Amino acid sequence: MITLSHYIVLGAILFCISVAGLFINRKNVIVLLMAIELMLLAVNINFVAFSRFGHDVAGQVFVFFILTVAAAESAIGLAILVLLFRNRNTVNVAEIDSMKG
Amino acid sequence: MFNHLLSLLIWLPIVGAVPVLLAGSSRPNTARWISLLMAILTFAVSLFLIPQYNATTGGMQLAESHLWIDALNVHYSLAVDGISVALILLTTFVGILVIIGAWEVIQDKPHQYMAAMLVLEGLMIGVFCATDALLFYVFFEAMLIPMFILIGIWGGPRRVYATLKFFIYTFLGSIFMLIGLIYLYLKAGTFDLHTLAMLPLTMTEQSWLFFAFLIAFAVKVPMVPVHTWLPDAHVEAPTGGSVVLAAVMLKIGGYGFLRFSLPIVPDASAHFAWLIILLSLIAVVYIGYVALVQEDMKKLVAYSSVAHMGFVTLGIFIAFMLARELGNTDAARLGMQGAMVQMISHGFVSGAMFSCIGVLYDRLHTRQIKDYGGVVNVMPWFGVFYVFFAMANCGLPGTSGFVGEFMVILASFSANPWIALFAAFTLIIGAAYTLWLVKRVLWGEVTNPHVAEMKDINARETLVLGGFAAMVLIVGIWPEPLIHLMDSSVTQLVQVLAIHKV
Amino acid sequence: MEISTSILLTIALAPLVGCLLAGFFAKQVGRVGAHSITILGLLISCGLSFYVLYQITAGNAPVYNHTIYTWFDIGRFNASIGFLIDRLTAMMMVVVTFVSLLVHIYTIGYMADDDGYQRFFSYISLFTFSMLMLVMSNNFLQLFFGWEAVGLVSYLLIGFWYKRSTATFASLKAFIVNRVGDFGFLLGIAAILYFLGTLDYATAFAHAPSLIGKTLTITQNTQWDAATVICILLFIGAMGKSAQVPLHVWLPDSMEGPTPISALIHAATMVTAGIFMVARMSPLYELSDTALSLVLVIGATGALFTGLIGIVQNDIKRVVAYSTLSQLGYMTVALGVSAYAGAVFHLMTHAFFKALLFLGAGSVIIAMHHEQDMRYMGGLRKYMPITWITMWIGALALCGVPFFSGFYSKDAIIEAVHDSHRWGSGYAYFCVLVGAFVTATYTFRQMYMTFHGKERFKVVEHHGHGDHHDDHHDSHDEHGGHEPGVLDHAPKESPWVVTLPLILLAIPSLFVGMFTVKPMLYGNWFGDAIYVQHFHNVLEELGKGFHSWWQTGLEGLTQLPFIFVAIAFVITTYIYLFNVALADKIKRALYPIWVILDRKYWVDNIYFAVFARGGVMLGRMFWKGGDAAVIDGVLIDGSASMIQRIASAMRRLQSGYLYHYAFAMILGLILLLGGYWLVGGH
Amino acid sequence: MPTFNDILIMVPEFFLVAAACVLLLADAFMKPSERVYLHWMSIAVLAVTIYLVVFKQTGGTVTAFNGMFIRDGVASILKVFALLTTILVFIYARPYLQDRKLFVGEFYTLTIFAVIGVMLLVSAGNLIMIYLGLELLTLSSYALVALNRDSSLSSEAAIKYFVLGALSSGMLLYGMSMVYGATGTLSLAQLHTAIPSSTMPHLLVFGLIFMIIGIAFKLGAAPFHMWIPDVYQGAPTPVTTFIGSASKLAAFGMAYRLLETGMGDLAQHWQLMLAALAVLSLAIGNLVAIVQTNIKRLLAYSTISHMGYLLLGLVNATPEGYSAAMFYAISYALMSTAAFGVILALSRAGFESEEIDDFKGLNQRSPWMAFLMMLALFSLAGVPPMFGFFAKLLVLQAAIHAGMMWLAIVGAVFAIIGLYYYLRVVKVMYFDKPVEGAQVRLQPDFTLRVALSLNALVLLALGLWWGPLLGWCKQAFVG
Amino acid sequence: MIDPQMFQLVCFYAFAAVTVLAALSVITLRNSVHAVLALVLTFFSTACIWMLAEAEFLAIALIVVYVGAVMVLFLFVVMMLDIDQEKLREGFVKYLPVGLIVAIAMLVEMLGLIGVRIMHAQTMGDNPATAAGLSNTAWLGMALYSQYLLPFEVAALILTVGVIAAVALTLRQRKGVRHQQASEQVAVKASDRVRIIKMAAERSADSEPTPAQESKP
Repeated sequence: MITLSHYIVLGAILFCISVAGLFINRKNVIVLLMAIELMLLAVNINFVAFSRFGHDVAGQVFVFFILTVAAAESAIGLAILVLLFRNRNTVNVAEIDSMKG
Repeated sequence: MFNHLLSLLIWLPIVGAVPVLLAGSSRPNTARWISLLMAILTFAVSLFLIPQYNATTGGMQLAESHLWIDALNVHYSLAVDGISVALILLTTFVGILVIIGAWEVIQDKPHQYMAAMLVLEGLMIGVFCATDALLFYVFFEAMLIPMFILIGIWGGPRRVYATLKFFIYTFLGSIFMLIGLIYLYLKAGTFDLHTLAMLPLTMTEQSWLFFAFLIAFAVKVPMVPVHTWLPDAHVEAPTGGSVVLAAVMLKIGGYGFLRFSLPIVPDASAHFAWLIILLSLIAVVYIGYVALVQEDMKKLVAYSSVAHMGFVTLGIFIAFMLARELGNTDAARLGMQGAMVQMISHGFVSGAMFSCIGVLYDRLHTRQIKDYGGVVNVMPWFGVFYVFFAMANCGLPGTSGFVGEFMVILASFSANPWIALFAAFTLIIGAAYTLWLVKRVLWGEVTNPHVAEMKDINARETLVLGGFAAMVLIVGIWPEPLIHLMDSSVTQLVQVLAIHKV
Repeated sequence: MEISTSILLTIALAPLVGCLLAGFFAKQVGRVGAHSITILGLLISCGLSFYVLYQITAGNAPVYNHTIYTWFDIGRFNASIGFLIDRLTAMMMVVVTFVSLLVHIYTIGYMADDDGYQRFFSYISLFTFSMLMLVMSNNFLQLFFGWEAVGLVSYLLIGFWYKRSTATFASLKAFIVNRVGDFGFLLGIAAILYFLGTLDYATAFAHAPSLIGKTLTITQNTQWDAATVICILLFIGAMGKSAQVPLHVWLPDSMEGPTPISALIHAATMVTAGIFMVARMSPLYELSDTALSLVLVIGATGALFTGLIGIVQNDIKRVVAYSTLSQLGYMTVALGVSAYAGAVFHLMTHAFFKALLFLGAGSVIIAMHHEQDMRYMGGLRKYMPITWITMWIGALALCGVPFFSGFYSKDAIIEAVHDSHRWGSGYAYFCVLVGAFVTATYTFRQMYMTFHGKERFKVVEHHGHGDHHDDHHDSHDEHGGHEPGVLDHAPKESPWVVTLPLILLAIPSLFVGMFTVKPMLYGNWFGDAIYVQHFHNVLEELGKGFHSWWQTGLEGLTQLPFIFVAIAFVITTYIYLFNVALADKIKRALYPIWVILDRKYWVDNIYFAVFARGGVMLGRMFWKGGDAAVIDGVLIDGSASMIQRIASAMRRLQSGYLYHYAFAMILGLILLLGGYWLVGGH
Repeated sequence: MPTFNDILIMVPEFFLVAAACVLLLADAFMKPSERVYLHWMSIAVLAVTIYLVVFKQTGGTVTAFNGMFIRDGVASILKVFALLTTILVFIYARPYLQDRKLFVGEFYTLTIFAVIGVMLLVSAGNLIMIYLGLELLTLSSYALVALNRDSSLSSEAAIKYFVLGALSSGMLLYGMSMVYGATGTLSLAQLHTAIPSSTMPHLLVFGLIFMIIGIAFKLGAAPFHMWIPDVYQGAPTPVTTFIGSASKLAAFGMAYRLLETGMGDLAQHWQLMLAALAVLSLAIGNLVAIVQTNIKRLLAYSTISHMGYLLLGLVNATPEGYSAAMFYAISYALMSTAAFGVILALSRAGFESEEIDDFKGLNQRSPWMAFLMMLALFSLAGVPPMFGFFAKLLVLQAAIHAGMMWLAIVGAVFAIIGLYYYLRVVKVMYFDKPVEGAQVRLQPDFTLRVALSLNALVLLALGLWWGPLLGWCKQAFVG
Repeated sequence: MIDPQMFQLVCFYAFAAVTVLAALSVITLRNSVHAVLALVLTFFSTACIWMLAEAEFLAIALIVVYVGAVMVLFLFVVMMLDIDQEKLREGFVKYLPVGLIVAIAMLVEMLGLIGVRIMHAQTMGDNPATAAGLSNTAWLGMALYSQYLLPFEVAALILTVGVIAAVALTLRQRKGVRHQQASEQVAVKASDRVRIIKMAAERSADSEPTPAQESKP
């Protein structure tokens, strides 16, 4: 029988994978964007599960909004990425360090 | 006018700074005259304090109070007692001399200099008037800004280091006091000093608060070992800055002890009086030796200031020993009164000493003692003043420098002869460093060809030095009016400090 | 008839007015104006002093004790400025103003060529004012005021020739050593205030008996007798001012000042302030045998050992200076045996003859073109007869030759010591007795070397060196260029302004003892001004054997002191008039002793090394080690630089790399989670 | 169902949305030379919105759209100051943008959208609204940061901001999901009532931790501050100004909504966490600022430290503490607009005026600007009688009142260290000689100078008379 | 017979395994295109898991919106940016241990704090939508357009901002491409087009026109 914990554990694992992706990845900014998508996915799994197991619609509504916002967010993120690439000719995370200290 | 005399005194110079600033660098003379006018006006107004203040009854008078921040129950409340009146008069008097002293000396942006001086004067008067702790704190801290600027812009080569050190040092001290004040506020629901004085506090609370106040005022006084900002600040400050710093600003430390440590945490103050007394004696002896070997005139006088201010703290805290442990309230009054007179006197004497050094500096552009020698050959009149102030600095009777030290030593002997012994050591070491300075600067043959070209003091400088000299002499020969002015206030303070809160 | 306050004020203030006028309006009043004004002031002052003395002795005026104005008034403590005029004061006033007047006059001649002419008059008038304030005071505060003020003027006058580094050094030394004394003095005053609750003489003395049995807690287990503490502390002040061992070192150096002030300040008046003070405090001192014994021993030591140094000095003024030290020792000894009147009497006679000697020496110095070394003098007698004669009078008075004023005072002291039973009086008696021999030795040596024997100077006529006079006071350095002992022209007698004071001083030096010995020493002339407890009133004992000045003088011729003087006379006469080479032989024979004396027992060197050098070293250690290294270096700049270092290290955390930033956030998350897990979670 | 009344409650927001759309359209039909009208229109729109917020609303707390929107005193005050600082940003920005060919309509519309985000965020009554308001604000901000498309620093800042911002909102959402799971509701009001009876208290705190990270990120509290320096430096200065002012007000609003309106009962948990964050922020912000040479970066670190102080107020978790924190947020917003305003006033085409050395000898060249900057800096440093001092006073008081004396002392100690770097800038302006040949021409724009002067002088004026403002802040939390 | 619940569980584990593996590949694959495709796979399997929770609308939306739009956009960008794929994965292994430790530590903490055991007791129960007599979509829609109307509007705003931002950031007037500017065309004046220059009969050497500015920055 599927229980709430199945979903939540899956969400937690996905969350940790995305987090690991954020800082293990040292080369490609696009992967960072994807890791963020993964993280939102983990959140969404949580919401869907809580909504379903708690018999409450709000969680699924929230997921709906998260999907919407995530779409807009990706658009802006990719736009920034394109800008960055135009200016720097690289998307290498290790090279984006002209501001520090 | 008399209802708002204190407000007038505070705001007159501050507001007066605006036209001075507006006169701008293009019309320096206008700026100078306006600022002089303002300073004289402020002094004139402050003279009204003498008839208006009833010295026989003592207590806080000429009070005005307006709700300032109702959400915090903070009041804009002002009042003065005899001690404040004396210090205000000192401030306004020095204010004039400083403006005159800077007349031709400050050529770079004189309007800003004068404006900063006026603002500083107003703020200092504010400190002496405030009876609300927060208001006091605001004035206390705000003072730093003009002083910071004064040292920083018109100072010597290491002015930046000095002024930063000055600002941060002082700020460091006072921020802890702020925490103490907040604590008190949370207990009492008000910043009113009188209410705070009535507030019952346990010994632990008092001890913490005592140290919070101590660090604030000890830095300001300054006491050993937090005195090292002073020599640097003095050396680098322009003459006027040094004069104000030494003459008035340091007094605020001593004044703070009276207004805060003493009434609010009397038991802790009494309990830790030994510490302050010890530090004061260290200031006298240790700093005396340090002053002896200074190679820079200003540094020497700065160190001597530290030593002299040691008498102020000594006098204040010896009163605790006398009034509490020995029940000798008369001697406590004597000591406290001595401390107060010492504050006023040091204001004149150190101000005068720094003015003298300023006179020399303006001519030779060095403060190193070794660059001088035989100055009296070319500047006899200057020599007269210099020797006179030097004598005042080493506490010669007949000058104001003697009065306070004398009284404090007398009082401290009643507390403990050993304390008096160390305190009286200033007679020797003070004479040694001051007169050795005089010997190296004034006496001897002219060896430095530049010294030979120096001109004697002009009328403006004579006016400044003469002003100081007159006060030094008057207070020295007849201190009774000054003492009478402060006596009932001091008596009340002594009564207050004898009250046990625990 | 009560003495009027205005007279007293005039006495005190007339010199001050003169001082201010001569000082601040030097250019306007000119040289003549300066000396006229100040001398006028002094004349008024001196005249009125004589009047006061007359009123108080003959006119039976009551003791004047009034406050002029209140200085401070705090609770039961108050201090004021006021005058106490009794016989002691009146006598001192006369001595001070009279000697001062003469010195003023003398100065006209002595300082004739000096640039600082007006300044000098201003100073000495100021001194007179200060000294009058000191002696006329009716309270400790004013006493201290005068005490320090004369110190100031002394400082200014020793360093009068401020271009000379030796002079400025001497002035500094004098002031600081005096300050050491004042340090004790001030504490003494504090102790009086503490124990007696007043600064007023009359009240204090009235309450003095209450001191008996009172103690001062020094440490937990140590209690000191109150009166002893007070008296010793006050005496420390006297030691400074009256140049008692071990605070005597400033006085010989003070001879760097112009000779008139050596006479006035460092012989006649200021240095005796300590003696005066102790005499004035006699009601207190009488309460402490311990303190008096200390006074006695110190005085005796000074009387003998500083006198010994005088024997080896070649500088004419220094001989007199050491003699002053020695004589001050005598006075102190007198105080120590409770013979206050004897001390004051000697003070007075000494004032005259020592001022005379100094002024005489000054006259010689003028003649010698500011050469002070006696080795280049000799045979001056024929050039300057008035100086010669008057100085001999002074010298004989100093030696205590019967019938001279010094005899009466000094003999009384020696007798008093002899009769005293105080602890230390045996030692003191030995000292003063030997001291009489020593005194005679150096005095006659000085007289012979100066006025008798061969001329040891050469006169070389120079021309066209008119400027020489203008800076001739820069003696040592300036004369370094000249051959020592070479004069431009023959020495000649000084002008009348110089010789007149000599004569006027010679008169009292010769006669004052005869006429005043009876009342002052034995006649209880001082009345209540001096208080001696009956059981050690040695003078009273001596007084029983006193009949007349004549008889005493005759008796003196047969007594031990005079015998010593006579021996000394014989020896010195032989050596310096007939066998000068013997002096050198003796010197070689007793070389170690000569070195000790020549080096003044190394006291100066030790002081300089320990206190001056040591102080500077200590200061430097405190400064560099304490302030600069520890407080500023470690605490202030150290913490600042530490913060800077931490900041620099921390800024490296901001690496610029996104993954580090993300990692920081994750780390924060982990820590928050972990923290909660540990604290509140499970 | 929503009624007309719901719309009435939200009139300012709706007005602003409508106006933003109008501006957007108008921009499309405007010649570049006419864009200055857009500028004035934007300012007018914001001014009208302030008017609507202040005058067209009844007092008290009301909700709209089924509790999605809360209008109360807190929200109104924050909105007013957010709008006000935005107006200032617009005024300060124009010459800067014109000089750099950045004077485009998008700047105005995006900023106004961001302000709408701020307004929604501070009025949010539901976790969804918080998320959406936050995203509206941050998405606009990302774009604004990257607005200078040809600047490599700008795009670097934008990507850093974006990635970290997304990460933080991911965490915030994760926390929200947990809180939702523990209570079964997204409404803040219901959350408040549900929390005490929750069957999964640990899950709640777990979610709370993630949400705090979201808040801390938005505030810029350490260790979630890493974006601040780079974004402040890289973004066009007007955008930095906006992020440093209105955005911080929003962050405070968000913190208040989440922590108090929603999770007030968990205060005992979040107090300690906030205290830890506060200490870390104070330390990092004040220490690292010392070694900065770029003034924008310096102000960035100063922001971090200021957020530490703001947290001292929040730590108190009583109306008094919140009012202190809000007071602090407002004071900080005004101070930072003034400081950045001076930077903007001194910059010109090809010269950013963002190195500290660019301020050398400013007092010689432009005493008035130097004076204004000094006012701002002393206020930031918390020196009386400047406004910033009283803000610090209040938060220190709040911390002490909360029984965290140690925290107040830490705050005090770091205030001293902080003082140093502000003074360093004053020192450069007043005590150093101007660099040879460095002719700083002031922006001649009159409105800028007037607005900037007013802004800086207000820091002094409010320092002398800050009672009413504090009164409003207190009332907002009590009423 | 297969227990439907058991079957669901098996399905869940299968999809979950695919999800996790795909997610891991997203962050580990060298090739960005492969990573995007792995992400697509993650979304797919997650959608299936949502299906198991009877959240049909969101499952479909996830595929339509994410796989259909967002991921395509990602792919587009990845393809558009000419990235040197080989360089991009260097040094990956070096940081892997640290990353793993941190990630695992975090997972342990999270799972520890979440309280998996309590949740384990919670079963799915009835579908709330069905209980309300509605399909999942209708159930969601009812809430969205009534209770959550305001957020819905705000979401629209956010999308607008997304558009504006994307356009503002990436749209650029390329050089050499001619555009019509309607506003400029309307506002044109004769003087802009034709300039009448008075010329002297002779021209001196110094009145030579300065060369026009080459290019705008």
